[in-house]
Amino acid sequence: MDFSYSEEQQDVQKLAQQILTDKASNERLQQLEAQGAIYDIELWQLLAEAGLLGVAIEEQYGGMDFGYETLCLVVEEMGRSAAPLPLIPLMVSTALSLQQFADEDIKKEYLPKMVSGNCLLTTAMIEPGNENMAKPQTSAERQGDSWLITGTKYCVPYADNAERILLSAQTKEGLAIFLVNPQNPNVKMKRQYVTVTEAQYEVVLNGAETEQLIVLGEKAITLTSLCQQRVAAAYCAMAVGLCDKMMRLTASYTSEREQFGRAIATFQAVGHRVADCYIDIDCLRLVTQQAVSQLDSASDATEPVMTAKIWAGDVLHRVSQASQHLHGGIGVDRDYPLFRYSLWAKQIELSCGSSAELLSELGARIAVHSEPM
Amino acid sequence: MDFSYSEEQQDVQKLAQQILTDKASNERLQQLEAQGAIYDIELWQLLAEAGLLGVAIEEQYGGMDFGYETLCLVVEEMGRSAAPLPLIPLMVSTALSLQQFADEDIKKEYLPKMVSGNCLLTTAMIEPGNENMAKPQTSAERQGDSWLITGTKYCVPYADNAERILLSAQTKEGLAIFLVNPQNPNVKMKRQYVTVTEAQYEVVLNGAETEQLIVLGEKAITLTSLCQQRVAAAYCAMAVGLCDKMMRLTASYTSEREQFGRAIATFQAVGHRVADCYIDIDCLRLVTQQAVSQLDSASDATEPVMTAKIWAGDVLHRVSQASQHLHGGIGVDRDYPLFRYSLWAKQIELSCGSSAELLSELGARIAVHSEPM
Amino acid sequence: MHIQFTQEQLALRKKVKSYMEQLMTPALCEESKDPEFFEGGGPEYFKALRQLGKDGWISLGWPKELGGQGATALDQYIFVEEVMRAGFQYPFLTTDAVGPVLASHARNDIQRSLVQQILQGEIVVAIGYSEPSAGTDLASLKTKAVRDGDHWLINGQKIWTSLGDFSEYIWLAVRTDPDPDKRHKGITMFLVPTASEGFSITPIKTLGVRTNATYYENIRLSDEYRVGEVNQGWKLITGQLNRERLALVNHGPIELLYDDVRHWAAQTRHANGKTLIDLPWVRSNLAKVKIGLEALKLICLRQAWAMSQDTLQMADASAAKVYGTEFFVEAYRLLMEIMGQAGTLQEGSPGAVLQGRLEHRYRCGSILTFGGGTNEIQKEIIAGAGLWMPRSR
Amino acid sequence: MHIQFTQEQLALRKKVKSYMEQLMTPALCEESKDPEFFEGGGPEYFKALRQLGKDGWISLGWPKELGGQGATALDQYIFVEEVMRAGFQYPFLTTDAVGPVLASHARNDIQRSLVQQILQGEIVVAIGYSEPSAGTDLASLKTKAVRDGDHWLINGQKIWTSLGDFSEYIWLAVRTDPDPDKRHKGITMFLVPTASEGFSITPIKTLGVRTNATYYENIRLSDEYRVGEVNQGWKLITGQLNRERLALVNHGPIELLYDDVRHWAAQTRHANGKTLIDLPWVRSNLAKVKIGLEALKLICLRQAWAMSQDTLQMADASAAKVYGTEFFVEAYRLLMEIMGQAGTLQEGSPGAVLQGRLEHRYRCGSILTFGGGTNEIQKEIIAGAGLWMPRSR
Repeated sequence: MDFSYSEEQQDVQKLAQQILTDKASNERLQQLEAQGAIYDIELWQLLAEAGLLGVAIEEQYGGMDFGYETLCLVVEEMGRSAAPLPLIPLMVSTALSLQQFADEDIKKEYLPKMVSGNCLLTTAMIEPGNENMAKPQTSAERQGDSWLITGTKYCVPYADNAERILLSAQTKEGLAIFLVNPQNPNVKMKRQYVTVTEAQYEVVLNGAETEQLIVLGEKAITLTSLCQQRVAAAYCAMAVGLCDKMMRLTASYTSEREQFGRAIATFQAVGHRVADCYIDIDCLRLVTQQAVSQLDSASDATEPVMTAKIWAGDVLHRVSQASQHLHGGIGVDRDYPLFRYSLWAKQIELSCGSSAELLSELGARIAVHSEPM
Repeated sequence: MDFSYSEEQQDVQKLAQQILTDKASNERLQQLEAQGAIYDIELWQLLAEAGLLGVAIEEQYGGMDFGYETLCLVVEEMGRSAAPLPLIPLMVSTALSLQQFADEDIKKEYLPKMVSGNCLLTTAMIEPGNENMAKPQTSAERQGDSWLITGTKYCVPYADNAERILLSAQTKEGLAIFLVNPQNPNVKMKRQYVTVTEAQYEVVLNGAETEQLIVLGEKAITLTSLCQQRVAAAYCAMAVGLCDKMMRLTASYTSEREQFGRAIATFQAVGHRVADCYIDIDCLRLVTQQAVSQLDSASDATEPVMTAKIWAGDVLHRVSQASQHLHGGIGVDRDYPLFRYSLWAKQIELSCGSSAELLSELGARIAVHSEPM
Repeated sequence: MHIQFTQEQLALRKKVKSYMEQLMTPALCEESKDPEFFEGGGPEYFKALRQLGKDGWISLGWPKELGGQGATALDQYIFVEEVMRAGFQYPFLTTDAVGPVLASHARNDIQRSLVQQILQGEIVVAIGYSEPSAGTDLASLKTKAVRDGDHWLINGQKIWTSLGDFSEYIWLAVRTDPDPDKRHKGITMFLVPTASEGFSITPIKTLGVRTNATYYENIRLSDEYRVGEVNQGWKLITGQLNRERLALVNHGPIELLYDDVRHWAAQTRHANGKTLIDLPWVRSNLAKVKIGLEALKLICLRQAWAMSQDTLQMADASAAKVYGTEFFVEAYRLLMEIMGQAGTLQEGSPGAVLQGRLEHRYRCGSILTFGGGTNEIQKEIIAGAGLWMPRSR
Repeated sequence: MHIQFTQEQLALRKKVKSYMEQLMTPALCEESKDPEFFEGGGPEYFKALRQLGKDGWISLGWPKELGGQGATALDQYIFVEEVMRAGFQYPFLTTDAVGPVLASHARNDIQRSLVQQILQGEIVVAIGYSEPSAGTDLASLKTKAVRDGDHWLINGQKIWTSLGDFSEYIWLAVRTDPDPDKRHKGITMFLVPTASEGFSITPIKTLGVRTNATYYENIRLSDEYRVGEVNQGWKLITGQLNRERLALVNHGPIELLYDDVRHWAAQTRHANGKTLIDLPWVRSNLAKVKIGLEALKLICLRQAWAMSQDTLQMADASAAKVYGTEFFVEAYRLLMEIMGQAGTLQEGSPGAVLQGRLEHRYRCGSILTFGGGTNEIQKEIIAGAGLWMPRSR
């Protein structure tokens, strides 16, 4: 048993921390928000040059091959900075799925470009009223060497900037996963404004043609399941970074802020509430590390991922509320960084299954695995 | 809209408070516990003499006819004192059911004796693995003018001291409610030790004979439903008394107890936790008053009673834990009164449906009553 | 005990409800979707506000001796509930906090005329209490007014001056006695016209709505704009708090959201073909909101009733504020969970549920637990006034 | 990161498990149902304890230089987990708190012999810290020892002296410097034989188990029973706290209860014919316990691992204590709800579920949140040592 990260992982973590601390200042993020920037392209390039986009990509495609766990360390740092970066859609949901399931030519075409920061790809995880990627309403029909895809995807991050969208569709031969070009004339996109500033889109496919079938049948089901689990666990890692930073902002602010002639942190009601956050985040960190480490080692991680995501939903909510409350007015002010974290907190809480929904699913699994004594 | 009690209700409340404060001292309760007393017979007689047992019984049977709401005020005071008294089994579940549903001769035979404190009757609410009085496994078969009853009842309070047990059984003609004599040779009783010191019994009926059929069919279903609701709401009223007293014990103790050279109540972590109890109890009191008042006015009280019992389960748990915690060691010491309240807290929390179970039932009702927009 | 509305109360509710349906014209509804007018302030808004004044609604709960109709706190609560359910951004602080206080202290024509303008729905007044370093500890405020003959010179800065961008006046708390020992006893109230020279305002964008910072630079103001006695401002600040806090936790809007989510869940199909409301966890979330809502409703009605009877306990008013604001946070969460990721969609986006109202409420909800008297202070009041516990340190 | 046990650790677990199965003879199980022996202390209990000593288990986690086997904190955690799962009332405070402290300070034959007796499972030592007016504020203790030549005269009273009724010694904290400014620095540790003249004990019945008040009246004790330096007792009290607290929140017993309730719910039919575990709310309660349990397990293992690495942070040890004890309270509640009214039945009553173990745990669980260092103090440590916040007042 070993709860420490390897030296190489620690190096990645420190590097990410250093770049993000330097470059994702509050002023910089305000500037980007004022410009309505989709993401921080300069920062993205810096991360690419530092090799941080490719930590989980094999060396032959330009990566460092340090695995998913190491990628999640970068994701955690991204959460800590609240910088707008397409790391999860691009590297977690799309690149890892392609690396594991796509043919060599597809991998050769896209992975190196993604690692070098020169090309965005994204994944369509959900549909209207349907958050299960493995059971899409979207359908695909074979036409010669191509497929025609029809259906609606929701909340596809960065779709308008992406070179390809990875998506699932039902076919006569079973579930299938495709890459679709969003510039295809039979694809219509409409911006969806969500709680965070991340650009998300409704993507309507009306017989959109593609030749890029990634995988079909059983393997497609495995892909969607792994993709969903990896994204959920990565959101948990991001939540660790977000919550930790919210807590630390709160600890600092309340240690400085004086009312009634003393730092408000010296009121037990304040200090103990931050301590409660500390405990919450400790729990979230541990269950996340467990889920990530199991995904990394390719063991079945279904229950650990559910457990981590339930904790993430609860802890994001509690830490965000506590931080907002203890900050008072300054917490909601968009000139102060906290608001970004609170918005992301709600966004992640409601993504990949809410705590209430997942508790219900976990309960069903427990029931199945509980033989009478 | 009127949130106040009538003068006559306030008089009853004060009288009950006065008698119980005088006679149910900690020393007295310790003495009764040391003796293994089933209940406080002397106190019971005092309450009977003061007319407090009959507040909800019609004048013709020796009562004051002030209604169920007034009875619940006495129940609340009983909770506040934590005195061992068979008020709920005798007056709430049994007497009110008989008064509303039994024939005149039964009422004449039992109600006056009950009001005067000279006779115990009790009700068997539950069976093994079955807490729904309206769907008993126990069955009854007609034999001439009598009925032979077979089945097992659980947790019947004071069964060994009762002259009759009110119980439900399934017959060929539908649900039926009977009075059964526990001294009947075909009735076997076994003491069940529960969280509180209240004497409860397993009652096994093996063709036990009775002529006292109270009601059959639809009316029997109404009886069980009202009986269960009245008992649940009365437990909520008792919970108000219990919780209020736990909170006040805690407020007093922490205001006196010094550590680090100051009263521990001056630590915010202590004061605010008691304030949380105050808010919780305020909520519990209001939803209980609503449930009791609706039952008193014979409106359908199903959802208000469920709501009150869910709150009761939650608030009993939280206030009991907070009180125990803030008392430290003295709280668990059986020489100090708090432990009795904590035991009753758990007992009531798990009686008449736990919060988790009732939330699920309430959710099902909400679903049925929610038409699409 | 009788926890039901009287016939008169039910009739009042019905009357307000249908009145508000008329008032909320399509033009007003359209205007209030504009982020600039989320909190009111547009031409349609003022049109409606003047109508409310003309039809006598603003004076409903004012004491008769101040020209009001002297409705009970319960009637006033019913009115507020229906106004909020209708979605109108009623300026409670102007009409029910500042207005009556001003009316009972009006000592010249300017002030009497202002009272009339408030009653007629002509103007909105913004509250200028908080400062960057005076929040919960309001008595430490530093904005000051210095006498200058018949006039005063006002200097300082306020934050969270909500509605300040469309208010005619700021209801301003200033220090008039610099003695540090006279914290609460050195404060005076002024009505500062936002047209004054030396007044400026900058918006503060928040998680939810817009608020403002306001600046007071050598504003020279006639003594006629001073309200109440010099150095006696503190009791004007705290006088109307209970009514204000009760309006803050009115159960109407959250009940409406609960009902809307419930009906939405009953008609919306889950991927597995069932309606959402068939899922046990959705039911359980709804039931949790429902029991919390019942308690909120009863707490509010009991408080309004106690105010009508003049028997309101300080601790109970504080309990209502804490319970209500914490319940809102929890209820928003439980209801948003039901929506899943669709709950993150803002109004106007494809797939937004219930016009993105919950998403918007989430972003506005953060301020409730510390606004209007932080919940920690309320708990101090409960422990002290409700339970006689010694003051914390 | 590798959150799995090594082969060696798994082998150790298996070994302890089967060892404990042997140790828990029918006679011992029978004895431990007797309320008098709930916490141990019967002849079968001491027989088993001596066996544990003889087989070398008591010395498992002791440092090698003190005659122990120097097992890592993780190995020790695994050992404790299996011992607790087996239901043996292992005297942790004697074997793992007092024992090693005494061993490293033993300065004469009496003390060295006591260490041997502890290692051999011959004796149990009770802790005499708390006094009626010294609980959380332990440094305010008043029981005093005054020098009398080569001896000491001890006078005072202790409460919550658990196991005192079958202990050979009390590990007693006394004041040896009456100077009120030397709160922590005026305390000395003694081992007081319960056979001493002037020692007396009275039981305290609690919600759950028996504990004791102990009285010290002019006990005359040779200086050989003093442990550590005079006035240097405080660090002997606090030295072993982390290991003690980790044993307190070991996840083994609650995991066992969770598994047992889960299996029970899978075989028990509800009145409607379904098994209990088919009810969504039962599943949801189980899932809530499960996610809490996962976190507890990881928190404990991480702490044990950090202790093995000598990198344990004070704040993390406190977090484990707070989280674990609050989780126990919550988990007992969630599991008991599943049982319904049957959850109130005590062992031996018809219908009692799982031998009434949960009902018993509920009654014992109240002491956890304040025992072993109240959770408020732990939160102070977290805010201070973990987050560098200024000390509360």
